[in-house]
Amino acid sequence: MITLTLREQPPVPLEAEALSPDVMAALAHDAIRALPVYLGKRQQRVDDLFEVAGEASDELEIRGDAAKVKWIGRGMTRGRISIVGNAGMHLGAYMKGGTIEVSGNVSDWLGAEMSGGFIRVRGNAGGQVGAAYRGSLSGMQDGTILIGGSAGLEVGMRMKRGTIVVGGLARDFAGLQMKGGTIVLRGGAELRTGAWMVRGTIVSLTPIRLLPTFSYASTYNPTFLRLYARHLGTLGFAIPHEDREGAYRRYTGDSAVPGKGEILVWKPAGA
Amino acid sequence: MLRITGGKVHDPANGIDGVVRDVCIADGRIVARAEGGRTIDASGMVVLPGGVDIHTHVAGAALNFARGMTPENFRRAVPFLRTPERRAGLGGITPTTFATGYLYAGMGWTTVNEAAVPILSARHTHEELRDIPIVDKTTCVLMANNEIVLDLLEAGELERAKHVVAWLIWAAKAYGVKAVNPGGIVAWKWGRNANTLSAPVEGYSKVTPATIISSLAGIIDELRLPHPLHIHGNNLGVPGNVSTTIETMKVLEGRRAHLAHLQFHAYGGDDWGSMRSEAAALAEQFNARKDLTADAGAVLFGDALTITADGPWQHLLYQLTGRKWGNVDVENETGCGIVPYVYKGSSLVNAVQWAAGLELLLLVEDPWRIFLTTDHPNGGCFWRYPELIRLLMSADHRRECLKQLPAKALKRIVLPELDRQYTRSEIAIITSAGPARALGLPQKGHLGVGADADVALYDEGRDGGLEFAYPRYVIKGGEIVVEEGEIRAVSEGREFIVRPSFDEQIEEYLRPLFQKVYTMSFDNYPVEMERLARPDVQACG
Amino acid sequence: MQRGGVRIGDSFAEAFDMRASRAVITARSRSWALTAAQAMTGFATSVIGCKVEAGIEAELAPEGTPDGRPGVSVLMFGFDAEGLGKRLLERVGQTILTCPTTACFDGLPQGGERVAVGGLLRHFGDRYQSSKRLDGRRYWRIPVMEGEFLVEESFGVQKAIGGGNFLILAEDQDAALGAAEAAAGVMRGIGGVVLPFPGGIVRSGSKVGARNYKKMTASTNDAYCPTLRGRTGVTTALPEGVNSVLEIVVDGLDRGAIEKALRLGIEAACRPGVVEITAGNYGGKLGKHLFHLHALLSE
Amino acid sequence: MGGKITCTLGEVKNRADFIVYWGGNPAECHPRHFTKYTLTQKGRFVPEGRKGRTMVLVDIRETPSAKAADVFLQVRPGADFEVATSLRAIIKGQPVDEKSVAETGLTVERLQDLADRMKRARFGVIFFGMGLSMTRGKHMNSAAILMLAAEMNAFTKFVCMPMRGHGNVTGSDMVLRWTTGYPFGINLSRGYPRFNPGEFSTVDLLVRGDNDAALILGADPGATMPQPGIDHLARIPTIVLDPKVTHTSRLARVHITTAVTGISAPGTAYRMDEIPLPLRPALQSPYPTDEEVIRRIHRAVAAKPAWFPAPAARMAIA
Repeated sequence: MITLTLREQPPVPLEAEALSPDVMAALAHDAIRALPVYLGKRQQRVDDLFEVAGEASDELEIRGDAAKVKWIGRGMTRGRISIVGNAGMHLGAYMKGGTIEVSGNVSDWLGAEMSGGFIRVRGNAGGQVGAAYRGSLSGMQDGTILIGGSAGLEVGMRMKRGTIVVGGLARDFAGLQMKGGTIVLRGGAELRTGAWMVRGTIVSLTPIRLLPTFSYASTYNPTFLRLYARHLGTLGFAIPHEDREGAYRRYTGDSAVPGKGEILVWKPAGA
Repeated sequence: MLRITGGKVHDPANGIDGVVRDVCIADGRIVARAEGGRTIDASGMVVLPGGVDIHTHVAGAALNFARGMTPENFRRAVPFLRTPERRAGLGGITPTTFATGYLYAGMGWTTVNEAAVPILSARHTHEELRDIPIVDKTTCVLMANNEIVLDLLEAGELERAKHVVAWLIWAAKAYGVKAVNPGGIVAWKWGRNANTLSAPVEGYSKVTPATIISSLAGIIDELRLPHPLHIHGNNLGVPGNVSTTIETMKVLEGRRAHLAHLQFHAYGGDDWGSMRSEAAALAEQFNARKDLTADAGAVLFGDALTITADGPWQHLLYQLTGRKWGNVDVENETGCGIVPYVYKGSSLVNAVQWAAGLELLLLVEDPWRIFLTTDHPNGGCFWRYPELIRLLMSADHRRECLKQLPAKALKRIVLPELDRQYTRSEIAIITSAGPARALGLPQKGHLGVGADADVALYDEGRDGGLEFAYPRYVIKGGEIVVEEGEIRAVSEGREFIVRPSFDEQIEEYLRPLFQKVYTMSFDNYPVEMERLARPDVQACG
Repeated sequence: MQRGGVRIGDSFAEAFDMRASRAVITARSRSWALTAAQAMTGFATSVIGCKVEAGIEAELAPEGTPDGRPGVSVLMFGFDAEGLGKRLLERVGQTILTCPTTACFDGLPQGGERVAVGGLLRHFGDRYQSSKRLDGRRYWRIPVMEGEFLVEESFGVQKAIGGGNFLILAEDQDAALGAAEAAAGVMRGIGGVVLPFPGGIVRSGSKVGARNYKKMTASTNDAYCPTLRGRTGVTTALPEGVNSVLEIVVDGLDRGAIEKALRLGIEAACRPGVVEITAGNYGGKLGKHLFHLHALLSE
Repeated sequence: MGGKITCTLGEVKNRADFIVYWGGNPAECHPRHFTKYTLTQKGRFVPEGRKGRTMVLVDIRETPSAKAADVFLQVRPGADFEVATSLRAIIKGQPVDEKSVAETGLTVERLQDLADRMKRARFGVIFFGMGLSMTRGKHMNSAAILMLAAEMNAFTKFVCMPMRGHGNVTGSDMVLRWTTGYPFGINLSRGYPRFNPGEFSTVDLLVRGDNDAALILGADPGATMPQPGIDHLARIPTIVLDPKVTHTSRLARVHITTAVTGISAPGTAYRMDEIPLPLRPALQSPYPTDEEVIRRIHRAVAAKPAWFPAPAARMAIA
């Protein structure tokens, strides 16, 4: 395993796309130390900012408060990054495979435009989780993002496939212009959830405010959700799905598009 | 002083076809002999006059609008990092101004014609052109939907129209006149279009697209502009539009004209399902019309961005693609639509378009009358010209590409039967000598004594037909700007403009009219000379 | 060879290459899953007359199914993937889609070839259907009056073997049926095989072609019909004292499963009143797979 | 999927018979708008002037502009996105939920009426103001109006235009677009332009404290920025170029007084419709122009050891 320990939080953002198994897996210790990172406009070496241990491994561990370190795991296709602490913007952006685990919080654009792989964040995430970058036609194409805590604006914006689970509260525009895939909001969301969605599924386990352009269809427990419940259950996220517990109110929209997306809002039995 | 020695020179304008001879340069021009100074050993290289792009969109309000609309394209674009010589920028589908200069020069092109300038924002266009380094520029102003001009045509006041057109050209500090979808944009301002050349334009009783075309072409000839009327005909991109194109050619009988991006006007069929290439029929008609020139507007598969003053067409395209759509209508003058587009080899329509462009280039017999363009960025990006050249020079390569097309498409095109292969000198004609002549720039497109010293040197027979992709040397105005394929020096380009004669009194006619229909004061309308970088006024007639 | 006082004929069962798919049917309750499975595997005794052979492989506990509901796994056998795909589509469409609360999943995700099922059935959704992709598998949600029918996009197909069998030659009908039921009972519990015939038992063994009707491709196996003993032209295969014969036919996903089924089945069938247990074959000329009873039992 | 359908102001003057002001108060913020371009002007195809035009005002409170309007729709604060999105559905004959429409302060009937009027228009225009782009939902509120205008073109001619704030905002937007490809929120630290609003836009940069110096030109963030951003400006070396002393100059290390562009300095200003106007100075100024100061700073910086990015600074294109 390769371990990078950030000596101190950099004064300005550090751009470090070299922090990825694809880059490091084949490198000897000295080569890893010499990899370029960008502190503002200055090019520096990894070992200017990190204590480096280990070499040539698919396993990368990053320690210290990396809240200002951007682009970790950019476009990674393999291996595993575990971050003990926080991570900055664009963590796992364009990711194609492999695993990223974060014990703390992450900033915006987590897993933006990723097409595969698995990301788990124990703490909170910023905005644009799994989203499309400005102007792009689609956000995440596949893969899984699990967030234990809350998430910011535009979760899953323009996502096409894949699964995003937010444990806490998501802010406005979750599932904005969504084209497919599944977003599970265990803690609900603020406003404009599913705005302009074309296809895809948003599941909310707590009541949410809906746009006028979503209309109520029916109340039931969709069979497909049982597959997700089983899948996510093994990852530590329970999703209710038994009739005795309650059922989901199904809303379709966004009729402004017009889209055939769905928002499933959990209604506990007797509630 | 500079001497290029040992290279095979292709200078078709002077009848030189692959002869090894010296090219001498002094004070930015080609000279008979140069004593002392630097010598470039060009043995193993071919020497051509710098490329001239007769129809491209590299600057102006519309293009800048498109840039703002498509950050996703820039994210995927080749970045230009700041160096001691170069400024930072981005390439891609609508390159930034500095990158545009580097990309053209880096390919061996040294003169470009920005083909669509609204007069109202001409000041802006010149600001951008000033920031496009190295290459020389010309511009065409949009006139075929100018309501002041159309009103005069409606009233039959041709003489006054002539003075207005001349005044407008000078006000815009332009070089030529472009007619886009004549009458169609006026109609588009009411959400309609002009599909029939002989039918009155929306809001007019007499003026038809045909009268607009013939009158403007006539006026341009009378004003004796170096470049004839530059026409983007009606019904661009629509299946079956070849009849409109042929009718347009009839309307132009007896007048000079340049037909822009002919490929987009060469379709048969009644709808997208039955669309086919009519390039053969069109080329046959065109071959007989020695007074016309055209550029191909060829299509290459991949990302593009359709950006044209043809508003209605853009709305249709937006409805077809369901993607982004930008539109800017310019008061009294023109409009512009922008829709990002991807040409797919698997699409029947796109396959036909791809073939039609090549068919025109191969079936028009006189290379001096058809020029290499992609109507950048509409059919593809200008920096992909080398791919196009390869397709023209190798029938085998074309056959390879044809294999990728849907079988259905092969029934709609004639490309598979065409064996013609362009020679290097013919390439020099359609990329330089021809367009220079059509633009009326005697100092461009050749290597004769007195010509501007714009020269491109390529390794002979470099990697599989792509020999024109990476020049070893590019000389612009006598200065070596590209050396060993790298931008070494960045010079400023000139802007060619014309000042056709007009009766100064015409301003008295225009001033009151202006206050009525414009929102800009008359005195702010004309572009001041000092706005231009190194202006160079060309003579008329 | 003897087993529990029953003679084991020195013969072999002759079986054929087939293709198989496995459908996992789940429902709100065990009984609805079974109802659907029975309907799906009905009229599927022999490829000759039913175009497909099918049977219930096993009942599945909720924790063993993709959606955590009670389920039943069904095996279907055909001669090729294409034909099997057609039959699957017909049967899932007519017997699962229509049956309350059910869902239908691919039970052979590793299957080499794949045939579209949900991918075609979705058209029943008339563009109101939608799909979900999870863990690399795609599912279709087809709106129905009761709610939604969930069916997997495509099903795996693998090589399989059909026509493993043995014959129970007994003193009387009671003994034959008792032995056959005992055999079918144990064989049903074995994974990877099904017994396509009613109750898993066949009474009408057949021979290839016919002696007297030229058009018949198969006709009664006269050599094993007790009533034809001594009839001119019939050379009986039955020893003295045999008055009733029943056959067990087994299709399976691989040779191992069929061997196991045959062995346990035969052992269970070796009961008083059974004279001999032997197997049906065509002299080894037709089928690729031969199961020699002695070899089976001496393992 | 985004984009923008617009025109120059003369098109509005000459053709618009249906004018919507949304989230703006032109009567007070753009007083000449009515008279010069939109409402009272006699246009080429609207010879009767005001009589020939219908004006609708959509806003959260009844401003003086409401008096000028034929129709005033009062929207609950923060409900613009809901209203515009509902309209997008209604013009297409799609269903909307009566109860949640009611939460916007309007009714389905009123929205249906607006939609019908919009469709009857010959040439419609929507001007949208800061009230939209600066409130909750920000760029999405503007996007909703842009989409609405674009989609209206399936029925009749429709355009829209943002009412930018004061100063030459559009000008900087235009120049940045042709030099870097992006309108704002640009980062050049890797040696080439990169764009990401929210990451590189000034307010976000300052609030997060991501920059270690600031050069402020033609703006007074010290007056408008959220407090954390202001504190950061005070913390780092901040240089302000401005004709007058601003809130920002007070917390800056350096203030350089410059000539007022347009009055004593020449230049180009872009209108909200992206049309450039030449600025012709009427007066002399004792102070240098912004351009002169920037050129001098640039010369001084160029004299120092140059910084050039290594080719490796180019991020792999994903």
